[in-house]
Amino acid sequence: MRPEYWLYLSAVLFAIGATTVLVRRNAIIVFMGIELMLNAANLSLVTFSRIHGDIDGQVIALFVMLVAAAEVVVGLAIIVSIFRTRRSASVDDANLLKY
Amino acid sequence: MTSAMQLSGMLAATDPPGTAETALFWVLAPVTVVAACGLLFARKAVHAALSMALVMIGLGVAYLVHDAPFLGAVQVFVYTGAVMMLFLFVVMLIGVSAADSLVETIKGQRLVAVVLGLGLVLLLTGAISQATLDETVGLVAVNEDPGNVTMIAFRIFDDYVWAFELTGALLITAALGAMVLTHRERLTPRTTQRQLAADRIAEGAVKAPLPAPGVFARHNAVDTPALLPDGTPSEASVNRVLRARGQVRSAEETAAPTAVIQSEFAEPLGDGTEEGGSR
Amino acid sequence: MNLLATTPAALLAQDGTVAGSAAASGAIQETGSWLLIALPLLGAALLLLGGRRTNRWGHWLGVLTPWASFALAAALLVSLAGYPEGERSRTLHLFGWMPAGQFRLDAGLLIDPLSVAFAVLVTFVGALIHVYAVAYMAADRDRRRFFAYLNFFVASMLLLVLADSYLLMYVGWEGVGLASYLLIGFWNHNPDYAAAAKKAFVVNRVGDAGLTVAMMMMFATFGTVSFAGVFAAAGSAGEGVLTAIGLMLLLGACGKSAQFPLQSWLGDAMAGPTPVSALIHAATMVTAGVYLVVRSGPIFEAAPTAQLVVVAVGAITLLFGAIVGCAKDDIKKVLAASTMSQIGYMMLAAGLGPVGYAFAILHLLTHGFFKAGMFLGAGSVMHGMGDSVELRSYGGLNAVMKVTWVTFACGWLAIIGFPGFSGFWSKDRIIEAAFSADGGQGWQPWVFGGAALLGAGLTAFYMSRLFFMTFHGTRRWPEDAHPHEAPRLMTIPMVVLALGSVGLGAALGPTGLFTDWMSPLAGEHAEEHPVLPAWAVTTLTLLLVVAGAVLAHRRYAASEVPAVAPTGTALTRAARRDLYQDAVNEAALMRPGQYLTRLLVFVDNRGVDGVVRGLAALVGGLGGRLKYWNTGYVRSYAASVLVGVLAVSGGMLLFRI
Amino acid sequence: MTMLAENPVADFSDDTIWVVLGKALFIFVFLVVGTILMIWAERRVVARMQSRPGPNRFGPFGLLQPLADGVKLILKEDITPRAVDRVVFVVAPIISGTAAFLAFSVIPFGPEARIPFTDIRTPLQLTDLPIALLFILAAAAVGVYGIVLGGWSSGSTYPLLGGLRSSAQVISYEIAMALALVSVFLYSGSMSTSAIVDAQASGGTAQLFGMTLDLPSWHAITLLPSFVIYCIAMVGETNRAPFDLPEAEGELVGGYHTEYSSTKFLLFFLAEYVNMFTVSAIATTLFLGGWRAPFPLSLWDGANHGWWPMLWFVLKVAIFMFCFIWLRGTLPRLRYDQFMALGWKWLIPAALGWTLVVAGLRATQQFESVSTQKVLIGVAAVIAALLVVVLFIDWLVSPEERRQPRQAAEPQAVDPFAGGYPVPPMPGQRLARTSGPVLVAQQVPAAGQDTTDEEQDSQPGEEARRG
Repeated sequence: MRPEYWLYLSAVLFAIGATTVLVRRNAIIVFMGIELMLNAANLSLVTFSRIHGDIDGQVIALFVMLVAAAEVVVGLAIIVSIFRTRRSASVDDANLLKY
Repeated sequence: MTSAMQLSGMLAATDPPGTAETALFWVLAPVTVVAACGLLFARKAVHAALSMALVMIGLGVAYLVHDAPFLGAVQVFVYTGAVMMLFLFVVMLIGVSAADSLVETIKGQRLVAVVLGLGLVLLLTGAISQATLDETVGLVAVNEDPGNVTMIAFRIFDDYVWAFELTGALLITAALGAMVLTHRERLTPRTTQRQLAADRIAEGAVKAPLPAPGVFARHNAVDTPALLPDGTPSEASVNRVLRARGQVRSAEETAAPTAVIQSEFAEPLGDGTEEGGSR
Repeated sequence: MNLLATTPAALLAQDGTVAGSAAASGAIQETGSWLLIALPLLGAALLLLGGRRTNRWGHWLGVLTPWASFALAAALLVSLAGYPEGERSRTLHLFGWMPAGQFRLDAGLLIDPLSVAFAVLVTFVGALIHVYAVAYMAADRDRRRFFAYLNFFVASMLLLVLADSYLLMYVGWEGVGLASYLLIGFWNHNPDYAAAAKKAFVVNRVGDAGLTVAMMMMFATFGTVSFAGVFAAAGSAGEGVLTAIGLMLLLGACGKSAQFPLQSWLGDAMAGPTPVSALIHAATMVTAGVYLVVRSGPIFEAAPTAQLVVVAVGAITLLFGAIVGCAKDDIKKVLAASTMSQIGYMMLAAGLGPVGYAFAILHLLTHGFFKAGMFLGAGSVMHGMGDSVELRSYGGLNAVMKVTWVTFACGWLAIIGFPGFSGFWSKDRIIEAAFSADGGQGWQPWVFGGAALLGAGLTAFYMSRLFFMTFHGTRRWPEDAHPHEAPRLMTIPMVVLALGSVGLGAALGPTGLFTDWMSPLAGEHAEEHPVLPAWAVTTLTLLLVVAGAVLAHRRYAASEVPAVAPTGTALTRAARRDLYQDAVNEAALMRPGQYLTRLLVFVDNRGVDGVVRGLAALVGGLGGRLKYWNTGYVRSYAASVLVGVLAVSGGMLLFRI
Repeated sequence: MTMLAENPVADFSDDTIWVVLGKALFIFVFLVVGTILMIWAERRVVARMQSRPGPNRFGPFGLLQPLADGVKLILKEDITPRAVDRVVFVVAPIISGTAAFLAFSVIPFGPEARIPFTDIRTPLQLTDLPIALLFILAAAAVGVYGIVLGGWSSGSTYPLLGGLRSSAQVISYEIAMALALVSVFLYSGSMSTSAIVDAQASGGTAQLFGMTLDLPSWHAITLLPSFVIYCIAMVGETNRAPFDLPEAEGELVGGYHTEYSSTKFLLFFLAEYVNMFTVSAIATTLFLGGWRAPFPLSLWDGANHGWWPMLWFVLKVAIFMFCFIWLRGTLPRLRYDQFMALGWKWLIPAALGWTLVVAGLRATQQFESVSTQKVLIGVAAVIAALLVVVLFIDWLVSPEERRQPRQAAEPQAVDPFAGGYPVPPMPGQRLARTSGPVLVAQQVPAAGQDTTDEEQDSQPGEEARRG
C-alpha cells in the first residue's frame, strides 16, 4: 500500500464536507461540514509531510487547527446571537439579502 | 530504539507503509467515511456532532500513523475535546430536541449538491491518481532526534514565529469577539442572594420544606396527604399535579382501615386521626 | 558631497562596532535606555487598565514616570558626554521586529546627541508640566485618564526621537498623533472641541501620508528604512528620487509641525487643556517636524531643491504665524500662532543645512522652555480668571498674580529676543544664518533673511501686545472675576521654566556648548558668507524688536484697550480669521473638488449617459433576469462557489498549468 | 543551551504481544480491585469521621460489602425509559468507562523489572509516548462525551442540566489542569511520563556556606504553585466533593445518570472512581516523583529497582485517594457560581501567571547567562519597589479620606425603560427595578418565577390550616 490512499480518504472526506454545506440547513451542521473540510485538508497536509519527510506540513496543520478554533468560537457566537433574535438556526431563514 | 518508534511499530508506520498500516487504513477509512456521511443524513444535530467527533478521533489515529504523534493528540484534544464539545453545547443551547426536516426546499439544490460532490470526488481522486509522488521519506528519524514536539517547536518559534504571534492575536480577538457577540447588557440590577432570601421571608409563605405525603404507606402513598400534629390533613403535602387532576385521596379513606389496626392496639394512637377522619 | 563624510550617515554606518563596544563596557545607561520609553508607557497602561481604582493616586503615578524617565535621560546625557566626540552615536538593538522571509526589520534605539537632547527636553518639560497639571486638572473628574494620555504621549514622543529607523519612528509619530487627538478632544462633550480634535487628526493624516510615501520610496530605493541604512545609501541615489523623498518627508513634517500649508489645525488644537497645549502643541510634539528634517539631513543635503522648499516653508510660516498672532484676542490662540511662527524659524534653520542644524535645535530647546512657560502662565491666568481666554477682559493682572507676571515676563523677554535671554541666543543666530542662505549667493539670503528679520519685529509686537494686554493697562475684568495667584504646584513649574527661559540660551549658546555637542551631527560645515555682517544683523534685529515692543506698549499699555475689538484694517480682519486659511482650504481644495465633481456630473449626464443608457438598459434587462440567481440562500451561493472551484481546478488539471 | 530529551526513556522494544496483553490485564484488574477497595475505604473512613462504624458485616471489616453491592447492581433490572435516544443512551456509559481506563496505559508503575518465573525484563508500564500526557488529556476530553451524552440522551430535564453542568465543570477545570501541567513539561523537557519521572530523579545541588546541598527533586516542591493548582483542579475534574455539583441531590436528583440503572449505571460509577485513580496517578507521576522512593527510603540503593517502586507508587496514589475521602468527609459543597468563579477567575489566571513566570525563568536559564537567583531577586525588587511607591502615594494623598469612612454619594436611581427603550445607566446613576416592560424584567431573576410557584403551592395549605 502506498500513502496515497490516505489522500484518497482525504478527498472523499472533503467532498462529503462540501456536500454537507450544500445540503444541510441547520447552521450548526453546515458549520460542521466546514470543519470536516478543514480536517480533510489537514489529513492531506500530514500525509504529504510524511511523504516528503518535512515537518512543515504538521506545523501548518497545527496552524489550521488554531485558526479553525478561532473561527468556531466566533461562528458559534454568531449562530447563537442569530438564534436569539430570530429563534431559528436554519441558514435558509436568513435570506433577506436578495433581489 | 525508543518508545516513539515502538509506538510507531505498534501502529506499523514503516516507510513505505506496511501491512499493519494497510489493515488500519481499511478499518479507519470506512469508519470515518461512514461517520462523515452522518453529517449528511443525521436528522438530529447531536447525532451529526457525534459522528463528526468520531471522524475527528479517526483522523487523530491517522496522524499517529503518519509520524505525527503530537498532532494526533492535539487533534483529539482540541477538536474532539474542545471544538466538538462547543458544538454540542450550542446544539443543546438552541434546541435540543429539534430534529431537522430533511425535505429539500430549494429546487434542484440536492441534485446540484450530489453532482458537485461526486464531481469533486472524481476530480480530486483523478488528480491524485495522475500524480507521481516521490518515494516516501517518513519522519521517523526526525521523531527520534530531536523529537516530534521539539522539531515542531523549532519550526513554530523560528520560521513561523510571526504567523504564530498573529494566530495568537487572532485567537484572543476571537475570544473577545465571542464574548461581545453573546454579551447581554444587564438592564436591571442583579438580585443578590441576600435580596432573594429577604424577599422570601417578606412573602410570609411556608419556608421549611413542605410536608411529605403518605403517612400510611398503604396505597400509592404520594397521593395521600400527610397529617399535621393536630390531625388535619395537609393538602400541601401532595403534588400539585395530583391535586389538579383531582387524584388526592382523602385522609378519611386511609383513616378508615387504620381504625381497624388501631383497635387491635390496647391504646389508641391518638385523637388526631379520628378527628381528621371525622372531619 | 564631502560633507557626508562626517554626517550621521557616516557615523551610523560604522556604529555596529561602536554599539558592540558600548555593550561590552556595560554602560547601563545605554542598555537600559529602553526603560525611558517603557516607564511612561507602563504608567499609561496602569492608569488605563487600573480604571477607577487608581483615581486617588493615579496622577502621582503619572507624575512619577516622566521624572523617572528624566533621570534616565539625564544619566544618558552624562554617559554620552563621557565618550569622545566621534563615538557619541550609539545604537541599542532591542529585538527582531518583523522577521518575514528575506525581510528583516529590527527595533532599536538610536542614541546620539540629537536624540538625547530631545529626550532630555521632552522628559524635563514633560515632567514639569505633569506636576503643573496635577493642580490644573484637580477639579476634573477624569484627571487619571488625562495623566494616562499624557504618559502615553511622553512614551510615544520618546519612541519618536529615540527610534533607529523611520518605521519605528513612525510608530511613535502615530502615537503622538493619537495622544494629541485624545488630549485635544479631552473635553469631548463639547462638540467644538471634539471637532477640533478631529480636524487635528485629519490634517495630521495628510502629513502622515507624506511620511508613509517617503518610507515606501526609501524602501523601494534603498531596500531599508533604518536611519543607518538609508543615510549610508543616500549618496548613491539619484537627485530626483532624493528630492521626492525629501518633499514627502517635508509634507510629514508640515503636518506634524503645523507648517504652511498644513497649519490650520494648531489654532483649533488649543481646545485641549492648557497643559496639553504647553507640552504637546508648544514644546514637544509640534517640533517633531523639525526633528524629522534635521534627522533626515543627509537626504536633504543631497537634494538642494527640497532644502529650498523647506526654507521657503519655514519663512512663509514664520511670517504667517506672526501676522495671525498680531490680531488674535484669545490668549491661547496668540500663543499657538506664535508657536507656529517660532517653528517656522526652526524649519528655516533646519532647511539651511548643517549651518542651521545646531541653531534649529537650540531654538527648539529654548523655545520649548519659554513657550511652555508662557503656556503654563496662560493657564495660570485662565485659572485665575475663571477659564476666560479673552485678552480684552484681562489687564492689570500684574498686581494680583505676581509670580505669574514675573515668570511670564521672562518668557516674553526670551521670545522677543531681549539680549541675554534664551531666545536672543538662538533666534538671533538663526536670522544671521538666514542671511547666509545659499552660501550668500543670489536672492535667497535677502528674501529669507528679510523674512526672519521682519518676523522678529512682528514677534516683539504681538508678544508685547499679549503681555501688556494681560498684565498691564487698565483692569477690564468682568464683574464676577476674582483673579488670584495659582497654587504652588502650578507656580513651581512656571518658575523652573522661567529660569530656563532666562539662562538656558546663555548657558548653551554663546559658550559654544551646544554647537560642539551637535557637531557630530552638523559636521564641519563650510564657512558662512553672510550678506550682512553679524553685528549689523543683531543691531537691525534689536531695533525692530524695540520698535515692536514700544509700539505695543503705546497701544496696549499706555492707552485704553477697547473691550470690543475694533473693526481694524483688512489685514487685521484677515489675520483674525487666520489669514483665511480655512477659507483658502475651502476655496483651494473643497470648492474645486466640488466644481470638478459638478463638471464631471454634467459631462456624465449629457455625454456619457447617452452612450451608457443604452448599455445600461441592456445590462439592466440582463440583470433583471439574472437577479433571481441572487436568491438569498447561502447554500445556493455555496453551490456556485463550488462550481467555480471545480471549473478552475479542473481546468488547471486538464491543461497542466 | 542544553537540550532536554523529549522522547520516553522507558524501552519497550522487547515486549511481545503477550507481555503487552498481560500488562493491560494487570491494569484492568488493578483499577477494578482498587475501585472496590476504594468504595469500601470511603465508606469506612467517612463513617469514622462521622463517629459511626460503617459497613462491617460482610467479610473481615466489611471488606466484601462493595463486592456484594456490585453484584446486586449488575443483577438489577436494566430500565430504559421511553424518551431516551437509545443508541446514545447505551453508548454514553461505555465511552465514559473506556476513556477512564485508557489513561492508565501510559502511567509508569515502576522501572524495568523481571517478570517472575520468566526471563523477560520489561518496564512496569503498558506503553509510553512522547506525548503521553497529551494522550491522557485527550482521553479525559473524550470521557466528557460520556457525561454530556448520558445527560442528553436521557431525554429528561435533570440529567440534561446535570450533564451540562458536569461537562462545563470538567472542561473549565481541564484548562487550569493543563496549564498546571505545562510548567512540568517546561521543567522536564518532555511530555512522556517515564521521562518526567526520570527528570525528578535528582535535583541540582546548591552551594550554601561552603556546603553542597541537594536540591529537592520532586516537582511538588520545585513547582509548588503548579502542584496546588493541579490538586484543586483534579478534584474539580473528577466531580468530587466539595465540587460534586453535578450530583447535587437537592437540585438535580442524581445529575447526568439519574435515568441510568444496573450495569450502565455501574459503568458511570466505575468511571468516576477510575478517574480518581487516574488523576491521583498523574499527580504522583508528575509531582511526587512517580515510582521513585521518597527521601529516607531513597538512601537504600535497592529502593528504586525491581518491584519495590510499584509499592511506593501505590502508596503515593493511596495518599491522594485518602485525601479525596477526607475532603468528602469534611467540606460542604460549593454553590455553582462560586465554583465557576473559582475556576475561571482565580485558578486559570493564577495558572496562566505562574506558567508565564516558569517560562520566563526557563528562558532566562536556557538562553541567557543569568542565574535564576538574580532574575528572581530582580523581579522581587521591582515588585516590592512598585508596591512601596504605590502604598506610599496612597498613604500620602488622602489621609483625611482614610480617617473618615467614605460617604458614597447615593447614586441617582433611574428607570431604564423610561424612554420606552432600555438604556444602560450613566456613571453616577443606579438602575431601579421598575415596572417597565414586564417581559424583559422577568427574564432576569429566575427566582421570581420560583417564588410565584411557591405562592401557589403554599396557598391551599394555608387555607387548609386556617380551615
